[in-house]
Amino acid sequence: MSTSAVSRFAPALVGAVVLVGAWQAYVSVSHIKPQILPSPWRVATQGWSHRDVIGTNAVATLQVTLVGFAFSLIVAWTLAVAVDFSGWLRRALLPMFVTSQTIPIIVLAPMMITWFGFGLLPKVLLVALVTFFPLAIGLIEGFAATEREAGALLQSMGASRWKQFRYVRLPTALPRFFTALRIGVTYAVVGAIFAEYAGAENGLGIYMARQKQMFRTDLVLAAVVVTAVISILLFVATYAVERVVAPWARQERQKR
Amino acid sequence: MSTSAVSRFAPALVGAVVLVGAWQAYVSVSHIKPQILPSPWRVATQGWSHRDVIGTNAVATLQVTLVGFAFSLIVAWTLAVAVDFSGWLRRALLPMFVTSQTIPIIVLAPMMITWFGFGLLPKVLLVALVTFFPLAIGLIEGFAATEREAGALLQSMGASRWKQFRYVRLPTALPRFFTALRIGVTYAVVGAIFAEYAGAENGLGIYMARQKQMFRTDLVLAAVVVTAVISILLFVATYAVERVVAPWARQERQKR
Amino acid sequence: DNGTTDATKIRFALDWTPNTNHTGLFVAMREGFFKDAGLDVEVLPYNTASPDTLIDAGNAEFGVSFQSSATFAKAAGADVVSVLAPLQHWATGIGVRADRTDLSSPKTLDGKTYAGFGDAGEVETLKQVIRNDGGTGDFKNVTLGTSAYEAVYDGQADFTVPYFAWEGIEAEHHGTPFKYFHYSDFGFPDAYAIIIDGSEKWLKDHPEEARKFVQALQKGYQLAADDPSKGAQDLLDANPGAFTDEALVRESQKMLAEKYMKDSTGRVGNQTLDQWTGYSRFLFQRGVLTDGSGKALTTEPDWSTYFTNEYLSGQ
Amino acid sequence: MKVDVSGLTKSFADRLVLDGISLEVSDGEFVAVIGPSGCGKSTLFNLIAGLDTPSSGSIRVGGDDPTTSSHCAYMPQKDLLFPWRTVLDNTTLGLEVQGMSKRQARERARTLFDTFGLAGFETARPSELSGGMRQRAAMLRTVVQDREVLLLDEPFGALDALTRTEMQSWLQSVWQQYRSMVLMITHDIREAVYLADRVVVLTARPARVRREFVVDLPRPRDLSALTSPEFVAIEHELIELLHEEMQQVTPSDPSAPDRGPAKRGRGPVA
Amino acid sequence: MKVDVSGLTKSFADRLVLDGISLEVSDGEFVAVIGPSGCGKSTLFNLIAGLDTPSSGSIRVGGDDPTTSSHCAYMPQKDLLFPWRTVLDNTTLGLEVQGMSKRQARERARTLFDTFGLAGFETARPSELSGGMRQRAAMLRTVVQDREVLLLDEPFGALDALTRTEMQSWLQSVWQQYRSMVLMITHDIREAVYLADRVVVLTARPARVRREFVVDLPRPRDLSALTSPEFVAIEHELIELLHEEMQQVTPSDPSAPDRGPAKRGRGPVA
Ligand SMILES: Nc1ncnc2c1ncn2[C@@H]1O[C@H](COP(=O)(O)OP(=O)(O)OP(=O)(O)O)[C@@H](O)[C@H]1O
Ligand SMILES: Nc1ncnc2c1ncn2[C@@H]1O[C@H](COP(=O)(O)OP(=O)(O)OP(=O)(O)O)[C@@H](O)[C@H]1O
Ligand SMILES: Cc1ncc(C[n+]2csc(CCO)c2C)c(N)n1
Ligand SMILES: [Mg+2]
Ligand SMILES: [Mg+2]
Repeated sequence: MSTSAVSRFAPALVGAVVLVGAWQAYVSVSHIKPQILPSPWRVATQGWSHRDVIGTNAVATLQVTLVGFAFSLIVAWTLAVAVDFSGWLRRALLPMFVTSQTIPIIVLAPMMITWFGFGLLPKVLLVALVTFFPLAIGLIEGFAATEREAGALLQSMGASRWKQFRYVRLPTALPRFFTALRIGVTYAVVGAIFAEYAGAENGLGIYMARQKQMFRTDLVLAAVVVTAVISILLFVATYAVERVVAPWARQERQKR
Repeated sequence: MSTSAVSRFAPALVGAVVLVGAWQAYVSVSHIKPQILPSPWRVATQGWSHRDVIGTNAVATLQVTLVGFAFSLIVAWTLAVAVDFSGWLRRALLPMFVTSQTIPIIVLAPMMITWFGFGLLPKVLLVALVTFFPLAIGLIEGFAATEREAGALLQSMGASRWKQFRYVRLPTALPRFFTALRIGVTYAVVGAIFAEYAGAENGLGIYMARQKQMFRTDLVLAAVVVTAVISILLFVATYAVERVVAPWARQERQKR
Repeated sequence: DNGTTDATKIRFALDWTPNTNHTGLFVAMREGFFKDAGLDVEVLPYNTASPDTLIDAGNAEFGVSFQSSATFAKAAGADVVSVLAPLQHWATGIGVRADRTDLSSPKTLDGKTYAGFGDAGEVETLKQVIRNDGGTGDFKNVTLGTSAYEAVYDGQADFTVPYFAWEGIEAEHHGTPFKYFHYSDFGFPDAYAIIIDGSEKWLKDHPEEARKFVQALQKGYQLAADDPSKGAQDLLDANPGAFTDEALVRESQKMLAEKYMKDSTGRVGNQTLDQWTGYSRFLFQRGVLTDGSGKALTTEPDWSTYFTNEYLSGQ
Repeated sequence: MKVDVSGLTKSFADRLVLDGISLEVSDGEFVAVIGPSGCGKSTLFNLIAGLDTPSSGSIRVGGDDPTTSSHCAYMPQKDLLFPWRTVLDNTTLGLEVQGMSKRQARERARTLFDTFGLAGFETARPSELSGGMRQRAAMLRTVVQDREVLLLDEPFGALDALTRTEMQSWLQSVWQQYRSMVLMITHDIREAVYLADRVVVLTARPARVRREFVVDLPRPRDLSALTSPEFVAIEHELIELLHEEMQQVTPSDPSAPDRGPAKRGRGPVA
Repeated sequence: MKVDVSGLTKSFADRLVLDGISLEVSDGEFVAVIGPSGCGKSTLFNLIAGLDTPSSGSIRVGGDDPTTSSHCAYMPQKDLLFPWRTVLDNTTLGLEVQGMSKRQARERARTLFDTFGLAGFETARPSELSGGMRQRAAMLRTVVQDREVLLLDEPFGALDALTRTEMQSWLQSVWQQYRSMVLMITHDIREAVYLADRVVVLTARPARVRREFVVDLPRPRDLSALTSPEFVAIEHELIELLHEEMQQVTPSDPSAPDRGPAKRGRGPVA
């Protein structure tokens, strides 16, 4: 465990150290102003001394992320399953899905506020809107990737559309779903930060905007670091979930 | 051709008509103010009478979209291939990819401007940043989905890593790549509009922002419609490309 | 920059989409004041980076700012200094919907929702105004930016800060007028609603060009103040397709010219230490100004270094 | 229960594969289908099992359209074991589809694991099985369903001679006990004659019914039947017939030094 | 060129599959490997082809480690035809990997399509082939590579008797002409004896070499060899041996009415 854990995380650590080192060196050499580019050391120390405020805001953002992404999962599954069961629905809904992704936030934000106020809801909806699309496309194409023969075999066993779906199409889609999940969950965090522009009292997005107005680039970057850590943790969590839900999908890859 | 074309596009049309009809009816009944929600009719007529300006801005946005997405494709392929060839690189780069997705635009925009000014470049880079992630993840997981036996067979033929990649891993990844391409290309358009907030003189994003300042919701929505049309066309184009590049991947689905 | 043969390139950053706060700039461009001075001025499009940030990072030479932002920026060590004040007074106030009878004075805003811009100093200002009126100054602050006005129009938020001559007129045109609580009516110091910031370093390195630029800009604003309909026309012409409500532009320019642009002598652009001290000292005393390392300022800055009239045309 | 195929044709694009097949199989009958590789046997079974639809002609299984009813348990040529299920859960698939509880289905399938030489592999993944073990698992999945019609597409192709004999014996005994209808594709003429009541010989592609042989040997057959004169006669006739068909589908290789099988009417490994 | 396997063991997790296999095959030899289903034959071939690495022991092919060199052309039990290539381009894969131009490779592979009964399917996708056609395409892809060692895992399992005979004859003639080394897994004892110089019999899992038989029949063999007393003797001995192995791997089914094969030493379809 311990040696394999080392070899697993070493590259990421080396990468991070090289990057941070280069950044620190550049800042030291160039004497660039801290409000333009603070040193990583300064980001770390200042971030640490403001950990309470950053923490509070991070919790708010994390809440939006998780609730929004959970909602997004429900929406994506529902729609993808519906679309899988009906070619008619697929052709009717797919263009709408694409359209839904083209509405810019400046158009959407006021509508969201008008309809849902400033609570959790509009932010949750925005996160869902940003992330349901990769999930839905991943699922739809995952279901469709089912081998024709496999579905036909089930049918010959007397399986209803629903059972064919459950026993073949669903498991076939899972590997692609997890690919899409990784894309979606990464966007969920930025989506939440972004949704805060649609009106929020706190959250990392608001915190960053305020600190930027105060010329506190170091604190802005400290918040970015927190965001990145949250994202990476969620990203890694998808592998854990995959190992439990669809162990066969990764067997292959682990061998490499 | 003509009947199949009808049955192919009818659902989308019916869906659109129902939606637009409901919207028009709601506006007529509720007497809502046009600056809050204009009627579709008004959006259409006003949009049409401003078609020159909208068109010019649309061309600017389309240019950013296409150049940015092309660049994104290059970056995603390069990185995904590199990551596929080296497990070490994979573990070093994947966390960086995720991190890159967490940097909010308010942090990024000033940096972009500092480094690249206000030309095409920063916008292209922003579109690439937003869209390379789904492409890269789709490719990386697509390559990894290769059957172990298939790669081993090639190896037994004396194929180098590169030839194994070319003859097996690459074709195996293509179906997932196209799924990711559909996600990426959809985000590319929003990404371009979004990038315009990082500083642009024209483009649909700027146009929408301006019209919104003027409370011309009808023109904002007209621009949204243009955006949606562009997105849907690009989305549909991916199917055409897939049919040429990876015809085997869709044979299955066409039967349904 | 070698401005000897070619026209000197000057980049100018905007705070918002083009509006009548910017008229002087576009007049100077349309009327060729910059070209006559041998200057090549590029207007940077409005974006998410604030003009003070752009100037400080060397990505713009000048930009539109506000006294509050500029004070915060300079306290934090940013390379900015105010060179011209297009508006001589607050041109904003607390705005609530005119039909809100329950909101009759600032103190009634306690516990209400503010649709804000995430701007440095805005909350401190509002708090103080409310307290001066006898309230507690506790309200909900929702950062909305461009969506702030809609939020107030449709009742999701209770108050915001409109520019009288822009969102104010716009609101009337759309049938949802504001009523205002003016800061000065509640014992709050006057301030410059809009200023032009420049890079101190660039100014020092290019004294000639700096003078030419600021004076050309001043000439533009002066013309807009003296002949608002011409000013409005230049603004419209410089931004084809940007304004769908031309009447708004003309009315707004007229209002600014009449009430906000000129000082007692009829001149445009001048700044005084008194006015700078009034509002900026308030910010200092509230303890919200911080230095470059994030520590609250303990000694009051010399406000005369925060602005300069040096580049304006002679009396 | 009756399977009634009449005037069946099937084309893929413009490749005609089945060219008017008519066939009747009645209750409790064991029918073997043989024909040259690539002639259309699997295609025919796919149609009977309802996996695909005919270009023309009709199929009735127990009077029903096979695409909407399911009287058949089908073992396709590709084993189609699902990687996301353990071997045991692959074999219970048909039962689960029929609505049996997972626990009950497992219990039932598990009893056959020993017979099928799969004991100890219940919780393995299909990728951990050998080729022959996969085939046996697919067969188990099929027979455990207890359907009125068994459609078996080369069920013993990947098995060694002895395992194969065991499985054949087992199949015969099960069939005799329950008298379900069995249709089986095989390449093995002796297997066909040994197990079947009737052997249907198809022509090379496009497949037509070349001839049907009734194998009128007593039941239960044991291996001594293989040396009976009737058996040898039928076997011989079948070989001759098939060889004629072969000439049409595989042009002979002029470089082959030994054209023996054609002359002798029997390959080294019939 | 020599294949030298010594003390080879292979386990998957804690399932021991190969338990100390030693084997030497010299230039131009034709060796058949037989053993009960699931005993480890494919595993052995995977190791010789370099697709996997041994748990212990060593393999040398022409003195080289098979995972880093490639003297072998391998036809695995799964056909592994790639859906993204046409049938013709699947068969040229090995040649392309070796650096031959696509045009030349196609030309070369195309000449064999007739012999393999695949003429007309050059531009088809693998999904359009029947089971037997897929197997022939996989075989074509292997033999066209012209390697020093041919590793064939049940190359004729899905073929009908006559096609099979044709292919066997063809293989024998090619082997005689070029004297490449052939290692072939088969379930068919007669096929093994008919084609091979030596038959290696493996025990049930975990596989050990149970015995090796040298088949000292004259070449070229034609079908008359099948009836020679030497042939029959070897065949008989092999059957006995294998049956002993079988007893260990598949516990017999008590319900099977006919335990004949064990006593008679020969299944209905050997
Ligand atoms: N999906 C398909 N598309 C096109 N052609 C097909 C398809 N499926 C089968 N064929 C063709 O139909 C013919 C018969 O195929 P089928 O699989 O029924 O043969 P078979 O008799 O089962 O052969 P084998 O004994 O080799 O399994 C073949 O020539 C094959 O190429
Ligand atoms: N990847 C694997 N993981 C675990 N066990 C495996 C794996 N591959 C093979 N085995 C096991 O190894 C044993 C031998 O398998 P192998 O495929 O070599 O058998 P075989 O002799 O080729 O059988 P057949 O004649 O049925 O093809 C089997 O019991 C199988 O379960
Ligand atoms: C025309 C115009 N309207 C709104 C703003 C946004 N804005 C920036 S600072 C500020 C005062 C409160 O902080 C406001 C309202 C602007 N810049 N120009
Ligand atoms: Mg078949
Ligand atoms: Mg095997």
